[in-house]
Amino acid sequence: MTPLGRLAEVHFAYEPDRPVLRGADLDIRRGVRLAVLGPNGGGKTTAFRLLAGTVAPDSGTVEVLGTPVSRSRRALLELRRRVQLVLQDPDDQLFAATVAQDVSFGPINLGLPRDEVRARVDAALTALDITDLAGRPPHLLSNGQKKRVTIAGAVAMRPDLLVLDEPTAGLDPAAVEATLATLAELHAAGTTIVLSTHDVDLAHRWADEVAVLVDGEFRAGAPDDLLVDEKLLAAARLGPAWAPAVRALLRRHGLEHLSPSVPGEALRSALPADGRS
Amino acid sequence: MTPLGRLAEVHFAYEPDRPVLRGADLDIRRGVRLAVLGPNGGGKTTAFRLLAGTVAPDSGTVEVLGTPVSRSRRALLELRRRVQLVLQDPDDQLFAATVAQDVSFGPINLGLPRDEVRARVDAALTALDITDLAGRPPHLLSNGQKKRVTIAGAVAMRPDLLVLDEPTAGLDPAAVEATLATLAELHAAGTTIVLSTHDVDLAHRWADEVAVLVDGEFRAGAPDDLLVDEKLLAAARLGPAWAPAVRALLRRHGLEHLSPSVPGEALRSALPADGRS
Amino acid sequence: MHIAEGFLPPVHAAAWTVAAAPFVVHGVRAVVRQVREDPDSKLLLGAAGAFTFVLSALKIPSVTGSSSHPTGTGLGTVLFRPPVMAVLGTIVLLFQALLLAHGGLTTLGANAFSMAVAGPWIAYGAYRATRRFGLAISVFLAGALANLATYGVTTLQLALAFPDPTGGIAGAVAKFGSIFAITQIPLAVVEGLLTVLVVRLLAHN
Amino acid sequence: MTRRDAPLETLAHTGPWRERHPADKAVLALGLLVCAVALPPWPGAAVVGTVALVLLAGPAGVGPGRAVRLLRAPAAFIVVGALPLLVAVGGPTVLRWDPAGLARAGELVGRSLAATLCLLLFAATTPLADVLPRLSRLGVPPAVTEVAALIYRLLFLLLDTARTVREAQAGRLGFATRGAALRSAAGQAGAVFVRAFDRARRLDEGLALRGYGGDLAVDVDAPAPSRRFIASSVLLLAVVVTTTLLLRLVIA
Repeated sequence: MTPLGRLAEVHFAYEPDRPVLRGADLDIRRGVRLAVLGPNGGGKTTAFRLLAGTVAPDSGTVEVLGTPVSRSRRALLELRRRVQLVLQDPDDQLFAATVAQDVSFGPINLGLPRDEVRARVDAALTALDITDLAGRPPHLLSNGQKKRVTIAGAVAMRPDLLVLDEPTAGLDPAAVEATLATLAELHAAGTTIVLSTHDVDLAHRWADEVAVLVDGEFRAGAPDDLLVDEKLLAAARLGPAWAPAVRALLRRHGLEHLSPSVPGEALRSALPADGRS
Repeated sequence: MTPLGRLAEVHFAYEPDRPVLRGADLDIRRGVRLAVLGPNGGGKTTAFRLLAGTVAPDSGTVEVLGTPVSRSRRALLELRRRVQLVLQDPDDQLFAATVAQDVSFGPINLGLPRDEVRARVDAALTALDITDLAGRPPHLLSNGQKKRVTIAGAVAMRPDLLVLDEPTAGLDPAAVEATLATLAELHAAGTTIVLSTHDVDLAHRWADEVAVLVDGEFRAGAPDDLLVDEKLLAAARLGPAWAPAVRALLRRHGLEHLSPSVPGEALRSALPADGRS
Repeated sequence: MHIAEGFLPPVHAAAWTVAAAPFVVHGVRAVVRQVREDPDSKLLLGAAGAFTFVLSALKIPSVTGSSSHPTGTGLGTVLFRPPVMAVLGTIVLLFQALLLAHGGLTTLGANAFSMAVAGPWIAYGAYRATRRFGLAISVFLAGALANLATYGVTTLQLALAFPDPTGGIAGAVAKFGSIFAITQIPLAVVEGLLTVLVVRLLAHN
Repeated sequence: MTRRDAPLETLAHTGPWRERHPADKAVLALGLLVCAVALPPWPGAAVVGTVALVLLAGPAGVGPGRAVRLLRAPAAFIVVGALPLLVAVGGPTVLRWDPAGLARAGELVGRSLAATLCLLLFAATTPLADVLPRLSRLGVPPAVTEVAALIYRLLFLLLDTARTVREAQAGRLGFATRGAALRSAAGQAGAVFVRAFDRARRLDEGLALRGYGGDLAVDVDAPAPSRRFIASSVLLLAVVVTTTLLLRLVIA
C-alpha cells in the first residue's frame, strides 16, 4: 500500500557544508502513531518541513500519498489539506486577535463557505477542549493553551496527516498527559499522527512506531526494539527508555508479569497486597 | 546555621484574586543542590524572583544570608553579588552584540577594572565550555548554546547562590547531561545551586534535596521520600520518579542490589553476565 | 507626552486632524503599494510597528534620576523612512489611546501630526543633511531632533489652543515650552545617544 | 503577566459587555465623548463625566475603585498640562498669577477628565480585536488593518521580550548607574528589534502552513448590533445634552 507520507534518499542542507539530512528514508503508513526522536539540530524539524512543503529537498524524493511534493502554489494548497504541521513555538503560528479568528484562518484560505468555516472552527475548538477560549486574545493564554490553539488551527484543516514538532515541550506532566489524550482521540477518529520528542519514555508509551534520527538518517522500527538499543540512542544523543529496560530486568528474574509502564505501577506492585505482610 | 536563602510565610499575587504563593516556607542551606518541582504557573519562577529581589512579597519574609531582601538600591546591589537568577527563555535574555560582550555586562556594572572583567569573562566562558563562541552574535546560536551563555553571564558575577529556572527545558538528553555536569562542577567549586524542573527523574538523580510546590506552598525533603509520594506529586501535576519506584519494587522481591539509577543500568543487569546464559 | 483626550478644543482637534491627514494618507498609499508588490512585507511592517510601540514603552534614565520614555520616532525613521512612520506612528498612537488611555481619539490628529509626521520628517531631514559627517552624528541628530521636534510641535499646539491672556500665542509658547524644556532638552540628548547605541548594536548584528 | 501590560484590554475581554457588537459601545461611549468635547464644559463636563463614570463603575463591570485607578495616570497628565493656564506672562514680574486662569484651567481639566472617562468606557469594554477588522468599513484599506492586527499580536510578545531582558539586566546590575541604564535601554531596544523581525520571519512560515497566500482574512464572529442598546444610548445622549443645556440656563 502507498504510504501516506514518504521520504526517500533525501539530502538537505541549510548551509552547503552542514548537511542536516543525508539520505534519509522514512515511510509513514496510514493510521500509524509515529514518534520521531533525535538530537536538537538533528533534522527532525527539517524532515517535517519537507513533508509540509515549506522547504524542498536538495536531492531525493518527498511524497504524500504517492504524489511528489511540489512547491507550486496550487499543489501546496492541495498539500495543506493532506498534511498539517504544528510548529514547536505556538507564538510562531498564532497571529490573529482572538482564538476563534486564528483557527478560522486555514479554512478561509481553503476557500470554504462561511458556514463551513464556522462549523470547522467549532469542531476544532471542541476537539481540543478550548471552546471557552474562543474570544480570547493569544496574549492572555498560557503556553499550554496556546499549544492547544495551534493544534486546533491544524485540526480545522481536516488533514490526513497531522505532524507535531515537540508538542509536549515545556508542558508540565499533567498537561503532557492531556495533550496525549487529545492526540489519541484524533488518532481514533482516523488521523495519522507523527510527533517529535526528546522523551524516550513518552515515545515508548505513545507510539506504534518510532524513528530515530542519527547522522542525518532515520532508523525506524518498533518502540520495544529501538528504545532499548543503547548504542543507537547514544548516537542520537538520547538514552534508553525505562519501561522496556525494567521489563528486561524483571524478565531475567521471572517477574515479567510485574512490568510497569509508568513508575506508579511499580510503586503499587511494591506495596504489600491487601494489607497483608 | 543561617540558611543561605530563606522564604518564610511568603504570600504573593500578581493579581489580587489569583494568589501564587500562599504561606510558602523554604530554606536553602549553603552548599545544597536543591530542585524545585511544581506545575506551570505554580509559583516556581515567582519564588526565584523573590530570592533575586526583582519582586517583593505581599507579606512574609525573604532573606539572603539572614538579611531581609530589600528593594533599596544599595541592598539590591549587594544582593546581586550573592544571588544570580538565570531566567528560562534565553531568546529573551541576550541583548549584546557578541557573547563575550553579553557575559561582560555584569562584571562591568560591578565596577571591576578592565583586566578583572576580562578574567571573569574568560573564566565564565571556560566554565560553560563556550570559549569558541565568544565573538558570535547571540541570536545566531542554538537554543542550547544560548542557555549556556545566559548561565555564563550569571557565573561571571561569582554568586554564592545560583538559581536556574528550568535550565534543561527544551534541551535534548545529551545537552541535559552536559548542563548537569557543568552545574556539578560549579557546585564542587562552592556554589549553592537551585533549579526548577518538571522532570522528576532528573530531580531525583541530581538533587540533594527537593521542594515540591503544591497550592502555593513548598513541601521540602529528601528526593527518595518525596519523589515516590504519588498523592503529593499528582497534586503538583507531576508523577513519581522511576528510579525509587523500581527500587521499591525490586526490594520487595529481594533484588534491591540491582536497583538501576538510569535505564541503561537496568538493561545491563538484564544481560547474561560474561557470555554465560 | 501626548496631548490627553479632550484636552484640545473641538476646532483645534479637527484642524490638526486635517493637517495630519495628507501625510498619513500619503503613507497609507505607500504601505498599500508596498504590500501589493510584496505581500510578505505585511509581516515586516507589523514587526516594525510593534517595535516602534515597544520602543516608546522603554524606560530611559532622565535628568531627575527618575525615568522617562523615548519617542522612538528618530530610530524608526532612520530604519523605516517617514511615510511608513506616518502610518506606523498613527497606529501606535491609536493603540496607546485604546490600550493605555495614553493620548486620545479626539487628539489623535494632533498627536499624529507631532509624533508621526513632524518628528519623523525633521529627523529624516537632519539625518540626510548630516549623513556625510558620519553615522554617529547623523543618527544622534535624528534621534535628538525627532524628540525635540515632537515636543516643540506639541508646545505650539497647546499654545495655539490656549494663548496667554497678555502674552498671546508667543507668551503661551514660552509658558508651555519652559515646562517641557527643563525635562525635554536633556531627554532629547539621551534619546539621541540611545539611538546611536541601538544603531551601533544593530550594525554589529 | 501580560495582563499588566494592557489592563483595559483584559477588562474588555472579561467584562459583561464582551459579547456586544462594537457599534453598540461606539455609539454610547464615543457619543458621550463627542458630548464631552462639544458641550460647554460647565456643566457639560460634570454631566458627561458623571454619566461615564457611573456606566464604567456599574453596567460596564469595571467597578468604582478600578475606574478611579485607571483614571489616575491620565488625570496627572491633564492637571500638569493645565498648570500654565494659572499664570500669565508679561508685566513687571514676567510671570504672574492670573485670577481668571483658574476658571479656564478648571474648565480644561473638567472637559479633559470627562473625555478621558468616555475613552476609558470604550477601551475597557471593547477589545481591539473587535475594532481593527471593522476599521475597513470606515475606509481604512485592509493592508493597513492587517498590519495593525499584526502589530497588536507582536507587541505583546515584544513587551515580554523587553521585560525579560530588563529583568536579566537588572540581575546583573544593569541599572546601577545612569550610564549602565542607558546601555541597558539600548540593549533592550536592540534585542527587541532582532526579535521583532525574527518573530515576523517565523510567523511567515507558521501562516504558510495554513495556506497563507498574502491575505490575512479571518472570520470575525460577533452578534449583530442591538437596536435596543443603541436606541437607549441615543436616548441617554439626548438626556445628557438637554440636561446640560437646561442646567446652563439655570446657572446663567
